[in-house]
Amino acid sequence: MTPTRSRNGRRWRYGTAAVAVLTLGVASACSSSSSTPAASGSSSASASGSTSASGSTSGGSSTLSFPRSETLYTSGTAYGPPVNWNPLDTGNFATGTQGLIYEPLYLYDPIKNQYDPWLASSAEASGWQGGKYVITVRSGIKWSDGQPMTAADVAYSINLARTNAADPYSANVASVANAVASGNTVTVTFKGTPGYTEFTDYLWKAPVLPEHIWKSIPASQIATTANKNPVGTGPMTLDTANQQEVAYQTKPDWWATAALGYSFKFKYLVDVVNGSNSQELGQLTAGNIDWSNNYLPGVNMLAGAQGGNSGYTLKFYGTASQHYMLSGNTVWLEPNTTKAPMNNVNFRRALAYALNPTAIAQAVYDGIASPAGPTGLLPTLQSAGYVNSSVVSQYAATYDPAKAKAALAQSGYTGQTLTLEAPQGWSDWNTAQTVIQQELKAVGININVIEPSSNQRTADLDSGKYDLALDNNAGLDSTPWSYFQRVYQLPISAQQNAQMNWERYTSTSDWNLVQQAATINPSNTSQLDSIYSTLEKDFLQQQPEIPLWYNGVWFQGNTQYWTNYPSSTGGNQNIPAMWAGYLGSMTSVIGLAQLTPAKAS
Amino acid sequence: MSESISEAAAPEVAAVGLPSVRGVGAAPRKRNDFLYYGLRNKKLVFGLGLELILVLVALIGPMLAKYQPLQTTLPLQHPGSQHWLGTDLTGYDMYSQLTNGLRESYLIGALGAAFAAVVGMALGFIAGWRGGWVDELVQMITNVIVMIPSLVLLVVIGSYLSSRSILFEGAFIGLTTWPWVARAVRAQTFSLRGREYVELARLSGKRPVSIILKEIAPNMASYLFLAVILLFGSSMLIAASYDFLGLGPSGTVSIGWILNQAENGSALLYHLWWWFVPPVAVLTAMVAALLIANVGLDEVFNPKLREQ
Amino acid sequence: MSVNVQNLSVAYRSRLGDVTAVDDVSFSLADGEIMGLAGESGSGKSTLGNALVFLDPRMKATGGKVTVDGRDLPIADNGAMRHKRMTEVSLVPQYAMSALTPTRKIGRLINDLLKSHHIKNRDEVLTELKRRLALIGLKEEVLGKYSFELSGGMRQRVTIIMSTLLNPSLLIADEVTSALDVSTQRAVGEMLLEFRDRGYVKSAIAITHDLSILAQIADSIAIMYAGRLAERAPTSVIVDNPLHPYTQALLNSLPEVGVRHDQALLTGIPGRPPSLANPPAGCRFRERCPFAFDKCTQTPPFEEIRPGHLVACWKVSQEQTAVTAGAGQEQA
Amino acid sequence: MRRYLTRKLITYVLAFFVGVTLDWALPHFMPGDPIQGMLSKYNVGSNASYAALYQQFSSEFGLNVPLWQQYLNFWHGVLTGNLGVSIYENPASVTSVVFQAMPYTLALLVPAVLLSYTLGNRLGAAAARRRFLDNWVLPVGYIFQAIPYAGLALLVPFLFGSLWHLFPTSLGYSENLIPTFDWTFISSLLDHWFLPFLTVFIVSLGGWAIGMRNLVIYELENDSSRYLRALGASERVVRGYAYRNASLPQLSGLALQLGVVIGGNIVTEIAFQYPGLGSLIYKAISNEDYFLLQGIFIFIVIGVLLANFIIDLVFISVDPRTRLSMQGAAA
Repeated sequence: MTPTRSRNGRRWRYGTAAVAVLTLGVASACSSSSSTPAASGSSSASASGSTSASGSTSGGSSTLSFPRSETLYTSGTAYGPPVNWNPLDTGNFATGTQGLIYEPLYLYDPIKNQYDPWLASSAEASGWQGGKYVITVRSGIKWSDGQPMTAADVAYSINLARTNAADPYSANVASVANAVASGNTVTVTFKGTPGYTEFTDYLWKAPVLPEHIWKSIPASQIATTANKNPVGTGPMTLDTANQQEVAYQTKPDWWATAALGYSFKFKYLVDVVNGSNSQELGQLTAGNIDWSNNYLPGVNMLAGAQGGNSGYTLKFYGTASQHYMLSGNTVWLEPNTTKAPMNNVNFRRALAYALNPTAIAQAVYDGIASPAGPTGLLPTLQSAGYVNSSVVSQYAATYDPAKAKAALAQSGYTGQTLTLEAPQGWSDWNTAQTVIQQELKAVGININVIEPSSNQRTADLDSGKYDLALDNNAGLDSTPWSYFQRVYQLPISAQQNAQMNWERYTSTSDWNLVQQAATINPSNTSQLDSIYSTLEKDFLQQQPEIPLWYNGVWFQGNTQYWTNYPSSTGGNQNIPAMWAGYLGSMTSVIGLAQLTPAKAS
Repeated sequence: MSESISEAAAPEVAAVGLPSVRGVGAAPRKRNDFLYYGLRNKKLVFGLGLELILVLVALIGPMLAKYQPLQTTLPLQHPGSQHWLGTDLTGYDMYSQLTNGLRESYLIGALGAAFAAVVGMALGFIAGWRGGWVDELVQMITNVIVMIPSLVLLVVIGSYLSSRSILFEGAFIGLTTWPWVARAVRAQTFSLRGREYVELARLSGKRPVSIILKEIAPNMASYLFLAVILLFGSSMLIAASYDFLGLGPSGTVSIGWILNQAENGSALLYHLWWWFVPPVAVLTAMVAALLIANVGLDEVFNPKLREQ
Repeated sequence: MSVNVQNLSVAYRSRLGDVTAVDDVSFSLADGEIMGLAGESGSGKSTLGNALVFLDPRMKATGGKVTVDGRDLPIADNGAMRHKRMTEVSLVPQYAMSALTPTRKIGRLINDLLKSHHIKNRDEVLTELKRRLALIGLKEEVLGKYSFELSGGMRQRVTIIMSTLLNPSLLIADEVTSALDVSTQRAVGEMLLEFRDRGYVKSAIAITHDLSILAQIADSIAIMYAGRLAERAPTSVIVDNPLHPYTQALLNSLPEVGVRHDQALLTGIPGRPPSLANPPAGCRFRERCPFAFDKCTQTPPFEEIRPGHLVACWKVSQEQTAVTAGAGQEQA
Repeated sequence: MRRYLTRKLITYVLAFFVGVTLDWALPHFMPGDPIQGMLSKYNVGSNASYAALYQQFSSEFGLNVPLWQQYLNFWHGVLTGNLGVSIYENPASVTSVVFQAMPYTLALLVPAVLLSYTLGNRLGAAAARRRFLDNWVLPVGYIFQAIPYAGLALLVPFLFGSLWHLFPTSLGYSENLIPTFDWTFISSLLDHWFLPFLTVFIVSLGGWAIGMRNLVIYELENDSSRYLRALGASERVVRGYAYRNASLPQLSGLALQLGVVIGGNIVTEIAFQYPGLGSLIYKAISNEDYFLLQGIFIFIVIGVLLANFIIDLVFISVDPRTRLSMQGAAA
């Protein structure tokens, strides 16, 4: 090689390093420019925040970083970069939009089975006054832009859902005639019999919106506009957002501090966009994430870890015997009941007898998910008294291969191979598929496992072009109503787009019962109990779905910086989930308010 | 000889050398000469020996497994007498998975190489033989295919397919890697076309197909052989990437799939080394052995390259 | 004597053991002498020529001694040979068509070679180079061109100029004309003569199949057969009065000038040259020689039968002993 | 020259056309409905609000017009840089999402390709016909070359992260930083950049080294090398010439190799959760964001075309034959 060449070589090498620095520099410029409009107002805030963090400045230049000891890092909820803070865009909004910024009238506490008044101040049950519902709106609450939150905002929110089909809560208020604000109360009137159950759900699931801002949004866009400058009543305001994370800043004058004594001890909450399981685990164990709502396979191996490399202890909600995790939703084996042999009840019962939920949950989740009960209703509903144990003991088809073979013999099954679908890349479900395949093989049912893309799977289920599929039902709830709606809803159309009754099971009497349950005043518990018992009995006898296991409310907390995480044993018995539908509807915010710094600063 | 393209790299396995074979067209050397140098070429003996052992493992290994590859047993077992290579989080026996994965890798390698070789040779021969606009067209197609990023294409196609077979994966790999073979074969055919014996065959009225098969192909046999070996190795590597991304054949166990599972199961953080180190080592050995044998063979076919 | 080769043996390593391609060869060249070296393919003539300049790693010198201008030429020592190349001994290779790298301009190539030899007065050499280019009718622009831009004849001439640029004492010209058409052959041959006359090369060995071109340029011709010299004599003697039966056969087999005899094999003589891997004892031409007799089972000496005429043949030496006896008496 | 350029240009245009058409066609002729899949994430209570949302999104994504018009619209979008709206980052535009990720990918790819290419070539050239170095470079090169990207993307973080705790193994920068152009942030960027870079670099390095070694051996056995030696050129000069000649096939190899390196880069980014185009592809797949996937594909095709163009230019400047044939000196 000639000398000139080697000089070239050196130049190349410096060149490549320079290219790396340069492109990364551009990356940083791009990333920072991607922060939301809110950043203009808040970057100074976070800059001032960093001055309190002694270690984060270097070389005299002030670095925009969050002081570690005053920041709670969460993860496990966001599957994409935070770009949307519209609480009505339920498929899209950034973690924290509902709960940290927008709040509901009530929080539902599945553990104690009670409604905690939130933006409403009166007890939930006391609202039903004849055929009307009267909401007393808590006074003295302000939107984060300084405007007062009033009964008018509540009435506006209800009426918006009532009049605009794009509002995701429109079904909840289908029976509402009008909502009228007067002073600090809102009176909701109904067209005929109130849809008690669905409207009750509205009270704790739906966010209250600021009328002065929402009324200027075009009607067609109320559920899709990005709302990059969210104005809410919640404990935090939006700080910054970029591809990797969204950061919120604690509001010093959150109404609940004065009214209920709740306050966040952290100054910032940063929710990090999900990565792969292993990366989440790495971030969690490295102390970069404090609160993780990821499903982390094998995480129970670290349950006993005291100290570890970075001096952490992992906390779970439950104990080992409780499978560590709170049960969050039910996973079913869903038979297509319009196809033979799944249209034969004996075949469906054979499936139920052949499958061993305990073994499946153990094989797939290795101890961090609980096997499902025969009705599939979550343990919180069971402890709330919704599961009729005598019905269960009388009718349930529990694991018994001998009975499975007997039932199979009368099912008209002729040995054909049936497909079992689960979305490609859902690794735990894909494992479950093979376990189910083996268990069914053992009683003589042949299964072919297929893994379509999740869109394709949705299309298959919508249109009823499948044999067997894995599916899960909506999560923690205050009543079994939505569970049974999901099972029994009629009529069945060519496309079951709303994802109800995907198994296409037709039982008019059961659907009538479900509809009837919705119109019964929640105080009439005996009538409700009898309806739900019947629905459970029919479920067990007809086996339209075969419940397999409960997905956990996956939660693990690292105690390096924050302690007193929600736990079934401590004083913080709240829902440990930042997921949409949990945070901002259930007691997650109360759980967050109980966190205390690990080290007194 | 203005096209140095013929000396370009195989996909994935970079330019492991298939510099244009200069011995092409030289009178075929004696077979026992190849054998003599072949047996004395350390690289060839080592590479082929290692490959042979791995092929045997792929053939016999699964029969010795105590468990099915997708049979759940006790999770998280360390390697030992019960589970030779331990078990993963789900309780899959890693020995069984690895040996079955090995089988699938070879299958994919063979399929990918076969598809690429058939398409590449056919087009390369046609382009080199016919020349003119046919050549221009084939070259154009070749260059276009080269510029379409295949993994991204597979991602796009694969994400719409509900189930993919091994045949699909092999065919896809073959159909995206053939341009490399086609270029090389074209250049060689071009240079052989003008040889006297080819002229003679042409003048004597033989059909082009038979000239290509009987006169040209045998003269680049060693070259084609080397090319196929490289394709074999690169197909296995490409398949590992696809499987790692979850785009591999559904319902089967492959080495890339095992790595995908290990990644999903946080094997790194739990320090479950037996979950991912053996598959990586085995696949690396499979491909490295092929590459080493390839260079050895090249030295045998091409006396100039032998060690001095 | 500018070049003196004594008992030189060169072997190829092969899987069947060493093959002695040049076996105990001795000859010398006078200043200004161009010696033609002819023989069939595989006779060892190219090996001999190459061995004097550059021993391929697959070749080794197994014996003998070479001096150039009275100094030892360490042909077995590749390192020591490096600076002797181009300056003392040089080569115009058989493969001149492909000898020039395709990715550097000719001028750059020459410059790099000069640097490699630590030539201090490079400018003068380059001026000289241009003069020599002009001499043989090449434009200076050639230096700014790549080899593939030149025709075959130009490439051949450029290689000759490069190889002789540093005025070597010995130039090996290996098949310099084989690849060229007849008119260019003549030009290249004349160029060699011209270079010798101008002292660019002190002496040269022209290796070729083609006896006719040798007749044109060589002062003397050596005939090689199966690794050994068969006959060496001034050109006119070889052409008009060859003594060795092989030389005679070789000349007879030439149908006409310009046709290379490797295309028209020794049709007059049956048989093939012996394998060098395991050569027979004695005269190696014995098997094919019409005059062979029992003494030929011993190796014939390469003796000077007349001044400047050496032959390795028992029959010739017997006949000549008789003649020289008489001649000796005459001289005395 | 015109012929050469025309041919190149046609190839580029054709490749672009094929790329864009494939990109457009695939999602349209494959099973599954992206809007349906997207809406499955929403808590859609009734068929009526489902229909309302479906309508809304169909028009937002331009899917409510005839196919041929969608195709033309797609071309219009490609040419004007308007590739629609990402499903997964709704309402961000695909172009903006891609541009945010692109610097990270380039930061991995460009140095890894350039460094592995130059260093690998040098190593390989140095090892050719040098027993000692060859004994090291050859086996290590083979192993590097034979490691699957997916394997190295596990081994590297295992060793450097899980075991030795030397470098972070995921993300593009540490999550307690807000992107700003200052030293702390940049050092965090570099810290996170290193391991993925190393992975891409190592795999390529082996290939180039082995390839160059073999090519240089061929070149050293060449007539031109023999001639140089016969004229007493120093070994340095001989090797320099061999290197230069061997660089040409290596360079055209680089063009062929790009697709594979990009593939490896995607795998690596995903394994390291590095926020470049590879991770974006992965997210686009897992969120079934076809519009984003289409956009990324287009940009990668453009990137490959550009890189090929650059390599063409370099090739022309290095290979006198191509250059001169362009000047019309020889056909």
